[in-house]
Amino acid sequence: MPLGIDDALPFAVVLPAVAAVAAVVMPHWGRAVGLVGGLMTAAAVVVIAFGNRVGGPIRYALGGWPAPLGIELAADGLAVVMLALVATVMLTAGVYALRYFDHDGGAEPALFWPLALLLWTGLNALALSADAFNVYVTLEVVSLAGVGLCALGGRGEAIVAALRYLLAGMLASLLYLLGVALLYVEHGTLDIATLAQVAVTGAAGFVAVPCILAGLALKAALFPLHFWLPAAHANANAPVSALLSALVVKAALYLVLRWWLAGLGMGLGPILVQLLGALGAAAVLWGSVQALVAARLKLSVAYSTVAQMGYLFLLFPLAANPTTASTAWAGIVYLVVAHGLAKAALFLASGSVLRAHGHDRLGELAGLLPRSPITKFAIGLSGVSLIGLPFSGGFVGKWLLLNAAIVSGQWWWVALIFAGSLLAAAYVFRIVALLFAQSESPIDVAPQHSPMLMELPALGLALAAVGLGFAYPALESTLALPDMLGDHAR
Amino acid sequence: MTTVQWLPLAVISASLVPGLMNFFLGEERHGTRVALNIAAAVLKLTLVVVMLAGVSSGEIYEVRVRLLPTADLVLHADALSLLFVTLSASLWLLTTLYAVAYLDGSSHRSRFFGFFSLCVSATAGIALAGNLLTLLLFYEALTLATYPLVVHRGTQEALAAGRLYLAYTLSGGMVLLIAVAWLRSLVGPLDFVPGGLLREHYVDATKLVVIFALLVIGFGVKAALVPLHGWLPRAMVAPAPVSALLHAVAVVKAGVFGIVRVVYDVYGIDLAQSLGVLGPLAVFASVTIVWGSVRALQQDELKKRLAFSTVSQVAYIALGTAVLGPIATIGGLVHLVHQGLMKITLFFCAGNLAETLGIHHVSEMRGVGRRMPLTMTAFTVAAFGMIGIPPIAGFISKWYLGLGAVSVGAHWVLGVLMISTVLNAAYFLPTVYAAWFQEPEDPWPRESVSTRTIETRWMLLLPPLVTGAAALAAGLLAGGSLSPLAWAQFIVAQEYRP
Amino acid sequence: MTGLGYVVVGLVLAAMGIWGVVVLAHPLRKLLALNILGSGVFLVLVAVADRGAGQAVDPVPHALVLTGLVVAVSATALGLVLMLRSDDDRAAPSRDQSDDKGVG
Amino acid sequence: MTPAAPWQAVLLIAAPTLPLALTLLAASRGRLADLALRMAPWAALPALAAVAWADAVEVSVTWLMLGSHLGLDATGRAFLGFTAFLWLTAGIYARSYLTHDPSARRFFVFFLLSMSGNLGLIVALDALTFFLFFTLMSLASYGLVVHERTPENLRAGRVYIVLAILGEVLVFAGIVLVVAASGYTFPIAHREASSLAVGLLLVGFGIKAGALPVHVWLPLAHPAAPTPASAVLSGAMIKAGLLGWLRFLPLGVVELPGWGTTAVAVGLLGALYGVVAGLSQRDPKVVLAYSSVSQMGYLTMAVGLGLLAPALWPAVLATIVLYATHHALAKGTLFLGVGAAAGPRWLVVPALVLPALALAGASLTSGASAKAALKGVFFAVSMPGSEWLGALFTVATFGTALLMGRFLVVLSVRADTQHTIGGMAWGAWLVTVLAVATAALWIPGAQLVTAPEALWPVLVGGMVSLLLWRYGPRLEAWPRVVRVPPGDILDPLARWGMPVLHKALSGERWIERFERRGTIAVADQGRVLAVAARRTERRLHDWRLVGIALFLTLLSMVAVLLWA
Amino acid sequence: MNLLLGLADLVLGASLIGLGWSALCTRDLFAGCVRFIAFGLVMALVWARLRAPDIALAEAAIGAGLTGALLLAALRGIGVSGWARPGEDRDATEEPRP
Repeated sequence: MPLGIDDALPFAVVLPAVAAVAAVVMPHWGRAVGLVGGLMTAAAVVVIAFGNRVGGPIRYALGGWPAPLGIELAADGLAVVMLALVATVMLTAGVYALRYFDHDGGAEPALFWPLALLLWTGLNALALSADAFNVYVTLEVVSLAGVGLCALGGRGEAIVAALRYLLAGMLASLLYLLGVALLYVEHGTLDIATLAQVAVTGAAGFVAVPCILAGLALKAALFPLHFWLPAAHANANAPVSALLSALVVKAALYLVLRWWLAGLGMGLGPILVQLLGALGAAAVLWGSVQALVAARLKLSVAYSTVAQMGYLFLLFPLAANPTTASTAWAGIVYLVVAHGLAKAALFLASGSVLRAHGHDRLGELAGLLPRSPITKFAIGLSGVSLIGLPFSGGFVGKWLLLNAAIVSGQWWWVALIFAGSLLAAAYVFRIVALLFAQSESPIDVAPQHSPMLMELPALGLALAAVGLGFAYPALESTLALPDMLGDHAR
Repeated sequence: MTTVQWLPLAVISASLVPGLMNFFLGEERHGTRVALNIAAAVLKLTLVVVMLAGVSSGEIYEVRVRLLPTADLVLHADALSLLFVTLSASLWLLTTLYAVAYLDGSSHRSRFFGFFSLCVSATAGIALAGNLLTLLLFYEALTLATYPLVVHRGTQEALAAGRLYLAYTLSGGMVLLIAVAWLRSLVGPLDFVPGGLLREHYVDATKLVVIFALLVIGFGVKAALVPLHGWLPRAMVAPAPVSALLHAVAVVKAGVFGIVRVVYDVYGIDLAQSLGVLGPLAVFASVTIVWGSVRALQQDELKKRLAFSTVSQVAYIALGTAVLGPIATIGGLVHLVHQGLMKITLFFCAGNLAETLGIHHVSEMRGVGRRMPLTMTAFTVAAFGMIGIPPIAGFISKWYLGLGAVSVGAHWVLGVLMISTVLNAAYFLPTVYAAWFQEPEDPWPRESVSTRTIETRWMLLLPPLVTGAAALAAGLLAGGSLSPLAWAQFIVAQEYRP
Repeated sequence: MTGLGYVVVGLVLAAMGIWGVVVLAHPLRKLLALNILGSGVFLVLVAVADRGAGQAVDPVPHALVLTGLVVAVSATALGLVLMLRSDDDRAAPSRDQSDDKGVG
Repeated sequence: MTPAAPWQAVLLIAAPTLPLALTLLAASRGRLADLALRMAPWAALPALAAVAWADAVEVSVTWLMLGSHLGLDATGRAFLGFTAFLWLTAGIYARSYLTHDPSARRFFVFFLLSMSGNLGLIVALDALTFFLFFTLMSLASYGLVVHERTPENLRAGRVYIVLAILGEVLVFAGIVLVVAASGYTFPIAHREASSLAVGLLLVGFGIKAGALPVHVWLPLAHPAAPTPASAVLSGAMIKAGLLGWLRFLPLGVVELPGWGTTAVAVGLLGALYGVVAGLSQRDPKVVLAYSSVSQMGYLTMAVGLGLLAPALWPAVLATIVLYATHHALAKGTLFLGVGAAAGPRWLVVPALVLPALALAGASLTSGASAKAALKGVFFAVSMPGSEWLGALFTVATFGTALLMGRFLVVLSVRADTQHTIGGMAWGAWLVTVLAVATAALWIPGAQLVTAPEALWPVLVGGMVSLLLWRYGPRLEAWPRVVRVPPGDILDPLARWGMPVLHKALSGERWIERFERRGTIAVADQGRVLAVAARRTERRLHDWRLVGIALFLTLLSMVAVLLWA
Repeated sequence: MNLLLGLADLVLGASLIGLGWSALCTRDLFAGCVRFIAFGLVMALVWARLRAPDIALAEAAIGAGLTGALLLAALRGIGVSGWARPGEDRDATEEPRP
């Protein structure tokens, strides 16, 4: 049987898994296995993206069993966007990690590649699954791989943070599972597309839907349930922080999008969508304030993730209005990608700073940031995208959300975007100002020079985040709402 | 007529590409950098001149790129664009020369010239923007490109000024963004149309008034309209070429250029008048004119005095825009160029005083005319121009403003001009007096350049002399066909075409 | 009827688990609580699968719970490892006070 | 007017531009500057030539400013005549007067600039060129006023520049209104000159013309300048204000009784007040300056008359031109004479009696002719109080004679002895004396007046002066009788006004204090808030709080769902 | 029969809740772990009662057995001295000392 484009779907899941196992088995070949496996996975993603572009949503039944019993994989526009984001960040962070762990004589933790590949497996599987329970399993795989990476080679704080991350993650998963179980009690199915339509019609739905939403909110670190995120992201190794902030939290959000897209959003009613939006707003404001007062660079960046995740919950109020649904939708997806790229870039660049100085206390970094313009540009450009200034992907996302808010007459969200952008500018420029500050100590502590392989990935991601600002026409068809509904909303 | 696409892009790239190249040029490659920047500036000026000739003969230059849903990135060269882009391109060349000499031997020059060029690119983008969204995009880009210049010195003071600058300009930018998004949601694409794009649409008047207010606030921040001007005097910590650029060419001009665009090409004069928004704008501008002058009078620090003077002078342009009728409009538009020439001269001269003799305060300027006669001659010409003394450029602006206001019955504007002239004289004449009529007392605060032949380095001296002469010529030869005034009349003839 | 009873028990266990995770301080207890929460959820699923005497058992929840058990034990194991590692770390106070604990 | 022939055009253009070009040369260094200085005294020659040969012609330069038009009409020709003459003699005089002055070059820079402005504004036919040269003259003559840099000079300069700028502003606004009403700058037309415009112009040019009460700079500034500069300031430049009125006011076009009456009243007041204030002065140049205030009062009255009675304007204009020419010559000669008195006083003081008589209006002099003409036009119109006019004129003539007597007395007691002048200067001065002596014969429109009423008040005034000098209180005691400080109302104004102004301008202090305090407060507040934010965030990291949050979130969602 | 089964269900349910509660709430961690193992065994019975023998086996092996073993091993690892203060509650975002 000749291989079709749809056969690429299982490959996208299986290849990283195989590579992960191989990396465990052959610890000395970890890098090679990781890179080769990564490249092959990326190739599969490219094929899927191509197929989606040419022929629309792709479906693949694992082992030949159709949906209700067997496991079905499907790649619609949203999935492709997610796969592409994951592949980009994974590969870049991987390249970065080549030098990150060893350039000052240290050794790469043996489990880095296996766990990263496992994470990739989980993320790809998550992106391609349409079944409420499979999604739970992939969510757990992602969580566990994430926790493992977080604890990797780290000392005290990182372990403590990882433990809390694990506990919170499990609690979230189980809450989600509880919701799914309750829905199953009522409706007897696990298909998201079906469940989302009927979720809030049955009695159990009144408890199940909040459980699902709360579980996902906890996983996505929505204020006030963000307590586990800053420490975990700030204390992990830089490439891991990038993966966690750019991808892992997005996994939960991806599920939110899936449920919403399948029709859950429409059933929630006007008050609940505003309530979720309000939590998002609180996250934007509080996360930004914390990023602004944080004493450490990576902590500030981590809080920025809390803030940026808040924007994504504006999906509920903004997309609930049919006239603005597609605009808001495109805006949210755009923000997901733009934030993923920019945040990964910022964490990678922070890692270079931290490596060069041995610490990342903002108060002591004035004028001592790396000499090379590459990292400076990476910090600056990713900051621009995070604030949402033109020309950058963040701007496009924000512009779309703003338009949705204005057209649907929800002026309070306009005010939020206004305040959020300014707060973002405040915390970003707090960091950027360090690039221009004069060294306070007369003795110029010559910082170690970061290797090119650490600087270029950061710059590459930052450039991608900015370049995304010009990519809207190219991505428009992929982001369009009807296409996204593709397979899952049968 | 054919539509030429490459030229607007080339004009922007002529500074953008060398700007980016600067960053990756080693700090020590001084000669290469100087050659690169000067060559780029000359190239850009050449391109602009080509475009100038083309536009005056009816050629159309336009590029359209899709960027967002129902919002294109449009670069379009019309007469108004050319007014601004010519100013920025020619002053960029001079400022580059000046900056080369001014920053001689200091650190971070690659960064400086890089952002300097980016700043000019953003300005060109603003000038050539063919719709409101494009204008907004480059407007924000300008904020980003100028921030590093403001904080260039990296001191605590500079960083604080940078923070303040960002706080103001980014807030303004967000206000603008909201206004643009709102307007777009009401009427669709926002391509500039002479006479106003809103002419074709029927929109609730209240909404239009609110949007107008938002737009003016957004642009008013950079234009430093009182009370949105707080950042400008503080931004004076930047090196002199930056101040020169900020005040004369890039930032404040971008703001006021935006206001001009909004009034003429978005709302249109008729609509703006019927909405009753021009009166408040004129009052806004007038308050700024007077307040800026009063504050300038109170400053002893030369650059701060000049900064507040900018606050006041730039509002003339807004005033000319807000006062109805073609004559006042000519006055406002031509002041865009005139103020640029005069203010850049003043900042060059202030920079020369600081760089050569360490003079930073008006009280230290005693007798400096004898030590640096050429610099102070240029300074005097520019200062007199600012006051509005004929035949220097500033007089022509004031003349048209006053005449335009009176011819539409707005006599009070004449009063504002009178008060402002008196105040201008009150804060400029003492500097001129001190320089020429007082005896030098002590040795200069810090005399660092000592040349036998001329008073300071020639690359510091030449730019102010050229701009000073240009300011004089722009007024003296205003009746000529190549003067800024003639161009402003050309623009106005298009805007007021029935 | 049996099923419904066990659903209730499952919910009570789940509630207890959530309560435990939140309120109990010791990480080990939190892990226990999470396991109890998981058991509660599984119980709900399996209780529904048992559609009463004479009717066929729904195989889907059984498959799910089996997977869930494996996931739960992996997570617990990871949690315990982390707990032990962080305890080691606490036992060495010098590391705690070292300047570079933000690193990595 | 007809377009000019090429050589006429050259003369017209050269009149203002030759001094300007010489200025640029003089400002340079080296031999060129020396050359320029040597040529400076003769810079007014093209203007004189233009008077002779460029009558009633016009040159247009469209690219200059907003289109420039130069030309000579009848009025302009007369003004250019006496102005160029005075500048020429003053220039020659100055060359010798400043021989030993190290900063002579600087003096000539400003001298030439002022000359360019003064000549240019006369040949300017359009509004903007007039304003351009008017401004040039106003600002450049500041350099003449403060030339000697003594504290008094500098104070005079300050007062001068403040009022000059004020004048500029008012004139600018007035011109804008005039041009806006007519729609073009050339020719200057008065179709519907508004009352506002007239008011602005009256005050604005009035400052230059030394009209009450904005004359205060004049008694300070005219004497402060070096003598040749005083001569042109008081003789020629003061007439620029007058010419401004003639050019821009709707004279002979519109009847403006309000402004007309005001101008007549102010002029009359000025004519009398100048005498009173001048009598108490101890400096000959200050006496002359007040005399100028007084004489310009007459001219102000005439302009007022023009506003009152448009029909009468041609006659009034002729009178004004005559009077202005006469005054320019006489006052210039008197001022130059102050410098000459440093030499043989026995010769100079008697020679000065001639212009003094002319100024007072004694028979056979140009003054008598001018005053007669003035009286003539005033009697031609009937207005309230015109029956008093004859008497008033007599009193004023008497006063002028008294003032001139006072001048001669003061001069013979305390002349300027610092500067001695050389042969060229003597020659120039003698030419002026001659010109004044014969003025009644050659000034166009002047007649030889022999009426006794033109003589006796002058004689009485002269006698009184002589008696006072011989038998009255000593010179130094005079001010105790009538004490008017130079600049009269300025002193109290400054004493009360300046502190208020300073207080107003020292606003900087509180604004900046406010800003600084604000910044500190914000920073403090920010730090407090940051600490609070971090503390709150740490609390949020407590599992129990998270539990409550989770519970509340769940509960609220359930509640909302149930409620909906 | 039904009554007996119902009684059994009641006992099983009650003991699940009781064991779970006491596993969480005993002061002694070791006792808590032991009770959790017991909880797992009861759970296995419940699975069996609910006609899910496969899960029952898995629960007995993994839930009670493996987890229990891991817990007890971990308890030994902590020793008696550890966890005087609950370490997980340490907030890893706190500022490091300068």
